[in-house]
Amino acid sequence: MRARLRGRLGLISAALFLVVVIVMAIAPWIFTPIDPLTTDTSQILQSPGWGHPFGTDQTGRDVFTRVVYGASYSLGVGAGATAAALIVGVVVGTLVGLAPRVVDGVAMRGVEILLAFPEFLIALFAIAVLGPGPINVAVAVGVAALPAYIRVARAETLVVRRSGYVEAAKGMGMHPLRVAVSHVVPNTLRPLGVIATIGIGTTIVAAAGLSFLGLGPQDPTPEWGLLLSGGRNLLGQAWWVAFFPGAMITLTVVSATVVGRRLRRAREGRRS
Amino acid sequence: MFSRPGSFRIAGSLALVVSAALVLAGCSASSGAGEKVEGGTITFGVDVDPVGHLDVHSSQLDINAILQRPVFDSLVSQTPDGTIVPWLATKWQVSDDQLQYTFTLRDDVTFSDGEKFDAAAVKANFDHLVDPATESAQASSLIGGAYYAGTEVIDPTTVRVSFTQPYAPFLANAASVELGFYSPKVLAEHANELKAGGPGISVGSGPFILSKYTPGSELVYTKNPNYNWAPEGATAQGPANIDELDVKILPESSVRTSALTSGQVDVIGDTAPSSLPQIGDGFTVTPTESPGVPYSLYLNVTRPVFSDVAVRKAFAGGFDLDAAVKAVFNDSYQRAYSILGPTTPDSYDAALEKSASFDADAANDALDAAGWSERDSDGYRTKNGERLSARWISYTPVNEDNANLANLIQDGLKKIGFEVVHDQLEPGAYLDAYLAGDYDLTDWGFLSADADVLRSHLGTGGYQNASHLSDPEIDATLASAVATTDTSKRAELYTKLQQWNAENAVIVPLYVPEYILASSKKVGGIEVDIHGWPLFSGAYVTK
Amino acid sequence: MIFRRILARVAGMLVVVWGAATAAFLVLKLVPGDPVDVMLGVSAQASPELKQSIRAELGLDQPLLVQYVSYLSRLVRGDFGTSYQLRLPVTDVIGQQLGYTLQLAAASLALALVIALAGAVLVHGRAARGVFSVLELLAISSPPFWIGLVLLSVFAFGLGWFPVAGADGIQSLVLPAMTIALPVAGILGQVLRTGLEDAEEQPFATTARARGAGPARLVLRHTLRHAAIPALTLAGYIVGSLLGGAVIVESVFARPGLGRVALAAITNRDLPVVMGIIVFTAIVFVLVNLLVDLAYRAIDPRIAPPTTAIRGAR
Amino acid sequence: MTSSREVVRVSGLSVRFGQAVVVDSVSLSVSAGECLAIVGESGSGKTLTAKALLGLLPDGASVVVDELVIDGVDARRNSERDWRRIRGSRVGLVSQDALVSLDPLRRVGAEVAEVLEVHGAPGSGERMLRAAIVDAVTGLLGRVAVPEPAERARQYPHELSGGLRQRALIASALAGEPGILIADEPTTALDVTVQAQVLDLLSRLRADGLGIVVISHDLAVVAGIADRVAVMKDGRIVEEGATTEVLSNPQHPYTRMLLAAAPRLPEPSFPELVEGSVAGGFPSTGSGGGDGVAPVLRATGLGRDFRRADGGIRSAVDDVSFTVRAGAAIGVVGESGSGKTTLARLLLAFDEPDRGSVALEGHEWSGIPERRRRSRRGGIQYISQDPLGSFDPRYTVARIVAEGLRGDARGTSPGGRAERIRHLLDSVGLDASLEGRRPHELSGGQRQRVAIARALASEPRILVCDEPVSALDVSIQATIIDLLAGLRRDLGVALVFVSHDLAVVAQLCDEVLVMKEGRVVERGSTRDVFENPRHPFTRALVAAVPRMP
Repeated sequence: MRARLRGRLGLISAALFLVVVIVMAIAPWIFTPIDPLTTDTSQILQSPGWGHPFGTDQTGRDVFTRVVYGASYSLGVGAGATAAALIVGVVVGTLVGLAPRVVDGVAMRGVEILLAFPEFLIALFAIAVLGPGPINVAVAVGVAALPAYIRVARAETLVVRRSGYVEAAKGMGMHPLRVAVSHVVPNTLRPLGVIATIGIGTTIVAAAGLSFLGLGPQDPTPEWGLLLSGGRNLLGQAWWVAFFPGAMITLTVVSATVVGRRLRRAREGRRS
Repeated sequence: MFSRPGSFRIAGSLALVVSAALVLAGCSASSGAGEKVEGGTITFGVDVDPVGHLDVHSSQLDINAILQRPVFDSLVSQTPDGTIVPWLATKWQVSDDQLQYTFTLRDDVTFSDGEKFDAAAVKANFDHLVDPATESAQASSLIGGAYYAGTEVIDPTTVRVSFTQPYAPFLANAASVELGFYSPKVLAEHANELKAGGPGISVGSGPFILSKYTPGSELVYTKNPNYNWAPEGATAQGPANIDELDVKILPESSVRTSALTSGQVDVIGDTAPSSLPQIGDGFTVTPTESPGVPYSLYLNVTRPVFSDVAVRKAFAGGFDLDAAVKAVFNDSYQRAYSILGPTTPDSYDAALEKSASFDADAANDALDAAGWSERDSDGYRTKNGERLSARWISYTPVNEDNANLANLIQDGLKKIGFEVVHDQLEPGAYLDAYLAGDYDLTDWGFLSADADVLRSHLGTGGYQNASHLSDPEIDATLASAVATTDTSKRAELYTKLQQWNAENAVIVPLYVPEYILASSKKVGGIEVDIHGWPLFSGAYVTK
Repeated sequence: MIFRRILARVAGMLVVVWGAATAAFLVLKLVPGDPVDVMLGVSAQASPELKQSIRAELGLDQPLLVQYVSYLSRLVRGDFGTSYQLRLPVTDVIGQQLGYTLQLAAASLALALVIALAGAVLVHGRAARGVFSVLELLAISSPPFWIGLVLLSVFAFGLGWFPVAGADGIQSLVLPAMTIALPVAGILGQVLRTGLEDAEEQPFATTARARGAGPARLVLRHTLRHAAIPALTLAGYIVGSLLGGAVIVESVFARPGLGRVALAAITNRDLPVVMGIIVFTAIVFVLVNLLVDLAYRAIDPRIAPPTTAIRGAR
Repeated sequence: MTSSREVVRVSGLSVRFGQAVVVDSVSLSVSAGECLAIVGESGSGKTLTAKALLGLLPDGASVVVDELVIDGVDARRNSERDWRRIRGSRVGLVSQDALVSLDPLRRVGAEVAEVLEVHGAPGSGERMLRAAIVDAVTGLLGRVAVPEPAERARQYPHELSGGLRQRALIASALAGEPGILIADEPTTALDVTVQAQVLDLLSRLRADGLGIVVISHDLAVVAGIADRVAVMKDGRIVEEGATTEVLSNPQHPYTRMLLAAAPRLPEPSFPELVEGSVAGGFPSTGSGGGDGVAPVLRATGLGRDFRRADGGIRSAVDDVSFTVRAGAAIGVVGESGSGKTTLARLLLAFDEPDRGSVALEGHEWSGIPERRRRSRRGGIQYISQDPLGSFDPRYTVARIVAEGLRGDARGTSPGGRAERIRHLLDSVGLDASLEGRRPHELSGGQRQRVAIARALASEPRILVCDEPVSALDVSIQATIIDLLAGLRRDLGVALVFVSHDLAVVAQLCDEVLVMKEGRVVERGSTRDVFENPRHPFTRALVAAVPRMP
């Protein structure tokens, strides 16, 4: 009973945190009256305190404000790239899953070749082709996530296609198109939606990683990976400049993972 | 070259003429606290891996100049006060028309692979560095670029270098490592491998021999036991004292700092000003102001926004540079007032100091007067519905201190209603924008030991003339300065140029970068040259 | 029969490598900008004639198909071309740095395995497992560069136990390896633990306990092998983490290695090196998948499971 | 029986999870050489009772017991360590399905040897040498009649047949020479002929002096082996006594209900033997509606081949012909792998035959494009063993049933549709209140009823049922069979009923096809075939069916 409450508590706080981050991304000004670019030479490297809950950076900018404003890019890339990868993945994966065996075989070889590479390296290679930049980072992490979605979408399509209920629908004389629309696609989307919730976290980390390496947005854009990178040379004297953006990424990803897992468990519980 | 926080020398790579004089036997950067020991090893932490840029004749990297100095000797040497002293050349003679330099060479010098140093070796090296196949930009411009006519062997110990026009910086440039000498055997046998470099390829006649190179990690130098041809007057004569010099590549400034404080390395270069408080008292810190053009903003006078001198001056005085420099550099670097650094030999105009100050009211008034009197919804000034906005392009990666400074400048100008859009472009995109002139301002600092550096920055068509200035009077002044070796005459001409810029605000100097060397008290005898770069031939470790 | 299977397997591996090489070739041909400009650096004001001669030398003036064929034939001979930036054969560039990255990867893998196994096998009880799973979640969710910076500031800057950078000896390996190992250990630990728990609920575990087998015997002789099967499917993901992590960790800890080479090659558009690394990675993954398959066969006598490793399981 | 030593004595055993009492004051005793059967349906607490005898209750279970003596050891205050000493050496466990009860990743020999490695030599407890263990394992496998025991010991469980696996599992339980063997549904996963052999083995072991506790849901299975039977319901033993007594004269109403629900097979007689197959002919199978009724379904020379892993061809269905007339019920029986399910799929045109053809309602049904079948599919419907899998997990009961409605019915007004759905649910005995539930919220019996309602929605002429009741408890099973029989009677729906369970077929069908390796080896009226089986395989099959006295 207690364990259940504790699990619930974790889930609730994770969901709440996600909501807060989403609001930050949409309306950062609710959280802070300050402009994220405003410098103040009299307030350099202030440690966290009343005026500046997360302290200030080398040009006296409020770290809290910058972290808040950073949510929009990180979350935007996370959600945007994941959504794009999801949509393309579902379309391609479902088509491949429904296609004749030859097409399926060839397509999956291709996807497997892509899957042979670590996601982060694919993103890096994509940057090598596209060149650095904030938009390109989003494209790169989306491309990197794509093969996994195609694969899962195809696998789910195959599972659903061979499932008892699709056979039952067929046995009732239902048209294949209607079977696809009313059974295959919705049931394929469900697990993918769950995976995507967790995938947002992966994408945020990957995008932040690229920014950290200097391949994404440039200073003074507030972006978590970049903020973190900006603080790396200050570790000895001003830990807060790097710490809070990093903590923010971690918490966001943890929250997305917790919520995603909970959704997955709900789904799997239903299945068995 | 793109590595130093203080001097962002993007355009150095675009150089036609750059002077970088080096100095041996400069000021001592360290004095050991204990008893001097024979032999031993000194470890030196640097910021950049010169991988792929190890050819002294073609490399444009500062780090290469620092790391190859122990291996390569030059004809002459320059002391920190600018005096040229004999090195591999015992004496030299300049013809009256100043078009021919005749050097008399030492006859006891050998390269570390046993080859003899002689006039043929000088010719082979100079021929190599101007050979288009070498793809040299830096060294070929140091030797005079288009002014260079050729080198001829008179006899084994006499060599003559000729020019098409008088070229005053040549002697100073001849002291640079870029005009140092490879063993002729290497040039003959390994010409294609010089850039990759390494033991057996980076072979010179210097006090140290490169014995191991692990890209990304370290370079190891062992002492040259036969070395006996140090520059005249140098404190360290004969072979080096230490047996080995280990160079560790540590790109993060915080990492370098704590590597020093934790004893992992003995000396670090390019120390970040912000980390000085961390280093503390137990260490020797040697900052050296860099000669050449300070870190500056170059306003493009061909663009509408900066074609008006009043706007330029309002721009220059519209933000609190003193506070910004202080905030970013923690009192380490000084704010710049002139387009030449105070340590640039025979040229600096100290009268300009404290001449300019931040005055928001004056800037506002000037902009109002210039017609930029309306404000838009974002608070920026407008004229005829056009926002007062300037596009600032920077070459990436932008080092952190400069990025912070840029933020402060942007934010300061925003307060007087002047928008600055800072586009940080990757090299290819930057170059496209730069060559197309599609920008209002850009930034860099330009390290040079000769004031002739201004010729490429202000002269019509100069490759570093980011301001697109074209003024016959300025061109004439620059031309007469490069054609004379009379130091007082040169100083007078360069002072005129510095004052002209102060009046016209074509270049907005921001701060004077420094090369900060920090070393442990366990080592001593390290000297620095005019750039502040360390020289290890006299260095020692203590008990 | 077996011979045919091996042949088919080798052919499959070659197809993957060929596919990666082809994809790399095609995609990098799309890279904007003239490779010769990249090669000379933005600085060089090379004459058009010089550029043309370099282009001819590199075969860049040939039709795409000719370039592709010669690229493949060179690959087959083990010639990956010459780095634009480093002026070294790509094989040398990779060869020089491979040792460092292998060292790092091996140390990370060992650490991750030890942590994951310890967490999965030794941590008992609901509360302890709960705490451990939260730690795992944190480790998985934290960006590796942040973990690296936190470890750096605590153990190197703060406590001074480990050097802050470099690649000298075991000491300098601890923090970088830990940075990569933590997230990997988190995922591996979760999969192992779930695998162990699932296996413990299987009838055969009950049977084994009914024979009087104690917990240690149960884990070592029975459930661990079962848990190893899902863990093996992570192999691809783990190797990915090791390589991807190397890019970031080598940058944070100023270590030499393939990750640094990759990053430099990408930022400098050093195409031969990028292609070399892509092909190299493909070879690594093909080999890893082969090893995983062999391991499957060694662990599970039943029908061989799918041949490709799954990743991104979180 | 009373003279023998008691090997298990339990009294007042209660097991609870939190507030829920799952085993309630159970007392039982078993002597050496005696077999006690604990019989009950799922959830009766029989398995937990068995596990309590091994100290293997799951986490969270709290146990209260007055007396717990296992093979002479008082186990009431046993720690986990104490239990470990007893398990394997004094009490052995045989559970259902050796494929998963033996560690699939270890060799059979290693599994059998484990007890010896843990406890040492039986009796002395001395550490055994490798060679001695190998010998002992071979001996044990031989004792449970595993042929070529030394070779089998080196194989993996999946490489053995189901019967051999179960024997190996028994051998592993016997290795420590325990006084008592707990057999939890030891034959449930086995084909009926193999089941008979395993039961035989257990009787032999009992005769050798082993005390055995058999847990089963099937009264018939335990009838032949158990000396005494304890019937459990809701955690309590509701009736206990000598097997013959309980079966012939049940006292408790629940026992009576169980006995009534269990389908029975008539006692066969074995007259003259007829060699060879009777397949291929086209005997009249018309019945029920008489000879004048047109066939609903006709299968002619059906064959379907699959490629084996080694590249060879296996005929899953070979030369099968039969006719189903309106309202008839045909059973298809056989052991696993006999081709029953493949046949069902061919009839449903989920799969195309390689040879032969199927005709539905007089028109060709196989070998035509799916789109030509689509509109006719409502005429033939399918009930599977796994109804849950046949439901879209997102759908409610009402929506699932609505999906089965024919096009014309779908087109009617929403009210009419709802009325029709309610009617359908009613006809399968489901309350309308279940309409809004989703499949996972239903019980097994309810799910099967929903599946039937959906099948009926298109007013089919014939239902193909593939093991529709195998996964259900016997009481539920009986109600579903009753339902199907009623539908056949009331609606005139023909049935093709595929099952491994001869008794169920005997109860429901009037004709039967016996399949073996894809071929029909015997056919005829159910009574004829089961009472006078002629083919040796049918005889073995019929003989192996456990019977109640």
